[in-house]
Amino acid sequence: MTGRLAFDVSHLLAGGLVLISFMLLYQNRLYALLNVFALQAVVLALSVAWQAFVQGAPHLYITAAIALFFKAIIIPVSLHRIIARLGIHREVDTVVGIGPTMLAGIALVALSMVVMLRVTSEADSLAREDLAFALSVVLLGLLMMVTRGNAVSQVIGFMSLENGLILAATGAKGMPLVVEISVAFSVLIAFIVIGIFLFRIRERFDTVDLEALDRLRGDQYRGGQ
Amino acid sequence: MAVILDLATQGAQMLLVLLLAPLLTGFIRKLKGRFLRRQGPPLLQPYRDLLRLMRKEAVLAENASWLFRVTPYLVFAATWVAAALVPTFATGLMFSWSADLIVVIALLGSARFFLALAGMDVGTSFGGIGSSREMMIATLAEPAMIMIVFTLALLAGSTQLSSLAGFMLSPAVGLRVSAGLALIALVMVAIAENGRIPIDNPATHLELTMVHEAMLLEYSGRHLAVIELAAWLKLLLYMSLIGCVFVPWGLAPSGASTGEEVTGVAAYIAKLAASGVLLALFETSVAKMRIFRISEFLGAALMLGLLGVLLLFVTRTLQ
Amino acid sequence: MNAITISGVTFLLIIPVMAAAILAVLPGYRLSASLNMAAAFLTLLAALSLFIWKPATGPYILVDDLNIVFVVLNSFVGFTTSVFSASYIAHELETGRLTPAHLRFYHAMYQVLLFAMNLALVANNIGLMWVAIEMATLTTVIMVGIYRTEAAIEAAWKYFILGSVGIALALFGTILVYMAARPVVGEGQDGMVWTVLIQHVSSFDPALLDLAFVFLLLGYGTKVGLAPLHAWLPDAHAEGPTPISAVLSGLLLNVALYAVLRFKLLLAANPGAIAPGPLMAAMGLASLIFAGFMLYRRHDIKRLFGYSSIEHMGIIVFAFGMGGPLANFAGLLHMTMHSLTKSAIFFTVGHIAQVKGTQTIADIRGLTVTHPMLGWSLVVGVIAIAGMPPFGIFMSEFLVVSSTFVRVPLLAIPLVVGLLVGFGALLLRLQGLAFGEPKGRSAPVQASYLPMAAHLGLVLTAGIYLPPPLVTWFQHVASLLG
Amino acid sequence: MTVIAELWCVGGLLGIAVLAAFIGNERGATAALYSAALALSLAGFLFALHHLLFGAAVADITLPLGLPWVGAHFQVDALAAFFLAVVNVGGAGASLYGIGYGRHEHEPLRVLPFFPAFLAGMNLVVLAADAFSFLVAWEFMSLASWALVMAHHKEPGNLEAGYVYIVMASAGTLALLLAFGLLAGPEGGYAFDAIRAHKISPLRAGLVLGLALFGAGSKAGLVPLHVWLPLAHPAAPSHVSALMSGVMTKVAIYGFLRIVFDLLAQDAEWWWGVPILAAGGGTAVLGILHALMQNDVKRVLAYSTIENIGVIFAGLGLALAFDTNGWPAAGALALTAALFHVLNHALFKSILFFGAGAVLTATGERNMDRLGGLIHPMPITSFAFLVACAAISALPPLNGFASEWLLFQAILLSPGLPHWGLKLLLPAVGALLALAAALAAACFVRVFGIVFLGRPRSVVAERAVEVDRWSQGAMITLAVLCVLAGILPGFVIDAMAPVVQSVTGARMPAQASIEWLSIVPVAESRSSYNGLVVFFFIAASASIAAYVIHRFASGAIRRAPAWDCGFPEQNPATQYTAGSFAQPIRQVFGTYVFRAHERVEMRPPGDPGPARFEVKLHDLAWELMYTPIANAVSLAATRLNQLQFLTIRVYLSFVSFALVFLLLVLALWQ
Repeated sequence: MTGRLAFDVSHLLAGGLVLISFMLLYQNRLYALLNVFALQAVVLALSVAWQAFVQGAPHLYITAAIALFFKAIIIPVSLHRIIARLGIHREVDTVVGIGPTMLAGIALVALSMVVMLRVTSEADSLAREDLAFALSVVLLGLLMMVTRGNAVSQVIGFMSLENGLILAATGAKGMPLVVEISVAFSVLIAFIVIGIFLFRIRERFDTVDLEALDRLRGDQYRGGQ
Repeated sequence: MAVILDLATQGAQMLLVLLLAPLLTGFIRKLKGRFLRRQGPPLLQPYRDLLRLMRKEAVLAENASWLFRVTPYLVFAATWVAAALVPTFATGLMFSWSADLIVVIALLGSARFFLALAGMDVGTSFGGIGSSREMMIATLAEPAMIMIVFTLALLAGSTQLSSLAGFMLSPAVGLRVSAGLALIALVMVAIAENGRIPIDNPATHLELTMVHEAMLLEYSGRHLAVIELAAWLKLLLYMSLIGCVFVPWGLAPSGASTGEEVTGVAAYIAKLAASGVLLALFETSVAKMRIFRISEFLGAALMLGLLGVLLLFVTRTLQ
Repeated sequence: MNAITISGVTFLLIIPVMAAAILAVLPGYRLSASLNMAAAFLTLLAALSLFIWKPATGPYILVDDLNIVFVVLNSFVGFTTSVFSASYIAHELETGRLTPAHLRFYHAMYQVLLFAMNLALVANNIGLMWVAIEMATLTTVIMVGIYRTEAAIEAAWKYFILGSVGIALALFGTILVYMAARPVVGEGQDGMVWTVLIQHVSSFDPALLDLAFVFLLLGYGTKVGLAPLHAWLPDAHAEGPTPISAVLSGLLLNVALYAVLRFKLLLAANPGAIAPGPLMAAMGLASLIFAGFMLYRRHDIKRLFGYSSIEHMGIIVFAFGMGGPLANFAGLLHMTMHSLTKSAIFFTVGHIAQVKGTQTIADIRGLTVTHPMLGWSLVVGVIAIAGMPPFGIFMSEFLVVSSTFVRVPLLAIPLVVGLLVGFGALLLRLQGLAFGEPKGRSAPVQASYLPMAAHLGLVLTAGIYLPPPLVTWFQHVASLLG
Repeated sequence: MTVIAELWCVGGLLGIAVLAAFIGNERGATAALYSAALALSLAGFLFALHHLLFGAAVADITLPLGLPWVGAHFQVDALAAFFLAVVNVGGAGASLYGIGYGRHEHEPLRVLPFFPAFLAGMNLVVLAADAFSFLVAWEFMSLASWALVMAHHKEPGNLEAGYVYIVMASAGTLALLLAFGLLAGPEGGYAFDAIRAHKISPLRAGLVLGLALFGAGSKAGLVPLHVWLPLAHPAAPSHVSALMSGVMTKVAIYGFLRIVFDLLAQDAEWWWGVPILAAGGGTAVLGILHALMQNDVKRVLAYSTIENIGVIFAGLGLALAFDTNGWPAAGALALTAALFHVLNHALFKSILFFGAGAVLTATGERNMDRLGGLIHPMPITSFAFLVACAAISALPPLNGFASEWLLFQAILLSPGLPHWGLKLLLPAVGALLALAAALAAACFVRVFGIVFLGRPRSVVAERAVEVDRWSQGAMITLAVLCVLAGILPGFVIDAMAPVVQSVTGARMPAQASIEWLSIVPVAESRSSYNGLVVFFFIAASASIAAYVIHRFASGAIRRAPAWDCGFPEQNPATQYTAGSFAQPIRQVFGTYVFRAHERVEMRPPGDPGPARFEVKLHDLAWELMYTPIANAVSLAATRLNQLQFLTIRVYLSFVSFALVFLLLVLALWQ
């Protein structure tokens, strides 16, 4: 009976994450995007906590905590600040339109389902479903990084990708090092956010500032052949 | 004893060609004169020319090098040896094996090589003209000649002139298209090689048309004499070549009696006379062609030669 | 957790950490540089000690024939590079491109990097390996950006972002491996211990393994610099300090490659899983040809050799993808030789860029006239890297090409074309750099020729004579790789 | 044990190379080093000769080098011995020449270390008996020669020359590598013995033939793979050019022989001769035609090398055709001819390049149109050069003629072949060879006539002086060898008999025993040639004529200004130039072969300005083959290069596309 319940709840939460990823894709205003991401972080925290409870693995609570405080609060707030400071204008510049992005997202989810279905069910169904969702979240995060133009939304894409990872990690019953990994990732993300702030990366990842654009990425001087 | 005799015959042949060459030229000149309704020079004029030139002192251009002085003798020697190797009145001479048709051609080639160099030695524009044109002609004449050799050699299974002649005498030959083609080609090459009309006019010194003479411009006295003699020898050589290969009748076989050899000599002289007449007729009846038509003329010869070879395969494999 | 008993490995890991700690606080460049060298040297000794004194395999530490190759190579190049960097950094200090503060940081990071790479290599736990590789990546990111020029920062940033995504993918793959293992080996620890995995892998769920491998290949492949995941590599090589370019090309790529190989082994041992070979061969070939063409339009000398690293990684991955005793042997040999040669080239290039004051190829000509030593060692290095005898790379290319042509003739044609294209480009640039009327500054240079001489000497010797123990060992590893 | 001795020589040469890197700049180092190289080459030559003449057993040795599980096999069999002899005689000549010529080198360190290394490399190629060592030596040879080509890297054009050379070389090496890969099989039996034992399918054998033809042909200079040769050979110092043209191309031919006639022997098919013959004939004619069009002496020589390579390949093709159609005796004749020509070309081409080098040191000029009249200041050089010219133009009684004659004799055996194609092909090839020979004569009349005869066309030519004794010695020695090989061909043929025997399984009848020392390919009734007698006759009749005339007629000489048909012209510019000499031939062949077009620009009457005349020649090989390839590569490079300038987002999208693609593969893969 608990098994049943456990399954349903974690299933629900995982599904929630995928849904929120879609919501992320749907947003076209940065602040809204931040809020949605915070929401995703919260849901992730819940699901991790649930896993900790179900698996009776207390150390997962740490991960949950990290997710909650770091991702749901600190990061969104600081990003909020950065947007204000650097005067990044508030729209998400979508390289690919929202509609096509959604379609692509659905295709990706379908793909991850298909791939997962090939997994024989001896890996218990819970893990399997979780994995399917996690993979979807990862792919959607990637999709977001690829289709969204400006730095902040790309960071958020990366973070939701990473949420997928945490989901998978926690879903994998008894997996060691999960905490360390989540910590490591938080560090990574911190780096990214700091980087954005430090290097005044306004619009896109690959310009530090505008006139730099020409000289960068090397090899643009006309040399002798 | 036999060796002595062989040596004698060999020597006899060498002397014979040497003696006959001027006569042949004189004969042709005379005939041409006659055909042109002229008196024509006396028959023995070439000998007189030779002697006169021999007695004169040789004038050398200031910057003529040793090569210039050596060349005449080299040319003469090469030509003479070549001429000596072609069976005239008898096959199976002592040294006939020491060389074959290809060598004969190559010897003439070396004669030409040095003559062309001598033409460039003094560094006059005419010498250059002569050498360059001569070599151009040679580049076409030589392959044609080699093709002819192929035809004959494939026919007779040998490049050895004696055995060639021997084969031609044998009944096995019969009438062959390729042999005919080879003959035509050979005649054309011979005309070109000896600088006769229509390729070149040995009698002219009109600068822009001359080829062979242009190389000799700077020569005089004994050098000129030797070179002239070599040229006459060459003409004789080609005629005796045609004779020994295509009309080998009367050739004394190896180890023949003196009687046969005498008849051989007679037949040989008859052949020379005949071909001389033909040549004179031909030369009087055609006009000289422009220098760059020569390539077409010789190209035709080359094609004929090749055609001869190929046809040869057809007929051979058919029979 | 009886894992870490005192052994060579302990020193291998402890020395760099301690050195890093000291260097972080140590002022004064001379002292720190020499300490850096000393530490690297001790690490090398520790690595060598592993031959005689092989530690027991624990849940975290594994030293087997496969990784000992990498460990020793790693520490060796680490040491020689530290020697080179001593003289290089001195010059940077003079020209003021680096401040003493940077320098402390630099040396500390250098040791951390060595530590991370060693850890990644000796890790028996795939999670630990992942953490170590991430650490190595972050360190190099920082080092690449150390000059603080826009170009450097952008390069670092590009490297950072692409690297992070790669890391994420690799982690997902790792998790999948654990998932696949769990039903068989049970929960916890063991599910990530490679030695345990390899024992039971045959009964894992193939589909999960396939999925895992895809992620791992892309994740770690990003670090290896395989096309189309290569984008960070040339810039990182071009903009960072040259010792770091040398370490990147010589070592970090190898470490990532090592990770890929480990998982290839796993897959190969599972009957149901897809054969990883074709996948790797295809990517390798793609990288080779792509890089070969990219070499032509390079104007920055360090970026040029960065692309050449991509090309060679392509060859190596292709070789391992082909598999079989010959190709695997060739792959290992090629990897070793490439590390030595490429780092030697970067040593040379570093000094060249310093004396000429530019990295623009067009501004450097006639080196053999102005700086004979540098010029000729560049010539030798490039000839070696271009795969000409009597250098070691020729041997590996010989084996790869000939064995491929017999087995899959059609694959050999693009391979040969790629090799030729790359060769043409390298020689074209080399002739411009080394010969012709001299151009650019011709000031004398105080360079340390020892490291490059050592490397090139080794490469030359290997091309002519491979010592039997090395051979048997390579062959054994090759047979492990299947 | 020959092989060990030879290996010691190679080791010695390498030692010299290393030594040279250190002491190269010392005074007297040049002479010392070249003398050492000379000694070692001579030693190598003698060992090889000994092996060849006294039919020593096949010597074999395996060193623990190279591919570990194969080892480095070295072997000296008859074939190897012959080529060792050729290589070392060339090497000795070049070293001897170098003793004097090397003094004029400005940067000795760019030549001295690489020269012995080059020699060592060529020796090693011939010694190697396993695929790996062979290729290492092969590429080492290329590398050393490349370094020598780059010796004068500041001269315009040399960089390009070196680049084209090294790229072509490595393309060839890769081709050979593939060939060996097929031969060795998947287990990697790279030793030649293993390869011989390993039978492969006809298709693969054909493939190997093609690859060998490409690999060895590109090094030897077969058209259309020849383009690097006329660039690289002239660029090197002259004694190196001599080595590259005279010897290295022969090493390439050795490689071809080794692969096709030895390793592949049991897989050969009847048609294999055809492509080789075609390539050979075409190469011969095109090569010499190009040579006729050049004005740079060394370039002319390089192109003429291409011609001779064509001749040799034709001989090889002939031999293969006879062999594979079950007529080893004829094959032996053809192969003998080819090998004989290999030796001859090594000899006279070396002399020619030495001569060119001598002219270069005397005048600093390679352009024929600025030379002339050098026969007066440089008698020795010009004499040796003349001998070489006569030899390479296949004039009796010199060695060039002997080999060509044998070749023609072999062609004349063609009716015996069973196959139609071959029957008809051979005479055509014969025609091509004859054409090539005639053109060669024209070409070398041109070279000698323009460079050494006539009046000096420039001040430098007037000021020229004879070169040093060492160089003269080298040239004269080789010239003497040319003459000897020409008038006593029988001995050479007998010396080559074991080689031919080992390769074709048959041999020509022993020649030394024939009376009067003449040579008889098949039967005396068929054909025979006696260089000695011809030589004797010519000498005799010439001297008799000279004697008689001087004795009985006038021997008087008067020097006078040139007659020149009545209006002599003092300005040497009125002489025929290289270009004008070649003009008739260009008229005849140019339009087809070079797409030549001439443009004459006459001033209007009364305008004193000079008229202009220019000729445009095209090397079709470049235009049809290489330019397109180069364009394709450059296009691809430019297109792909755009990938360097994208944004991180796009790079990320690459990653994700790769991921999605692979996932799709997984999803769809069964």
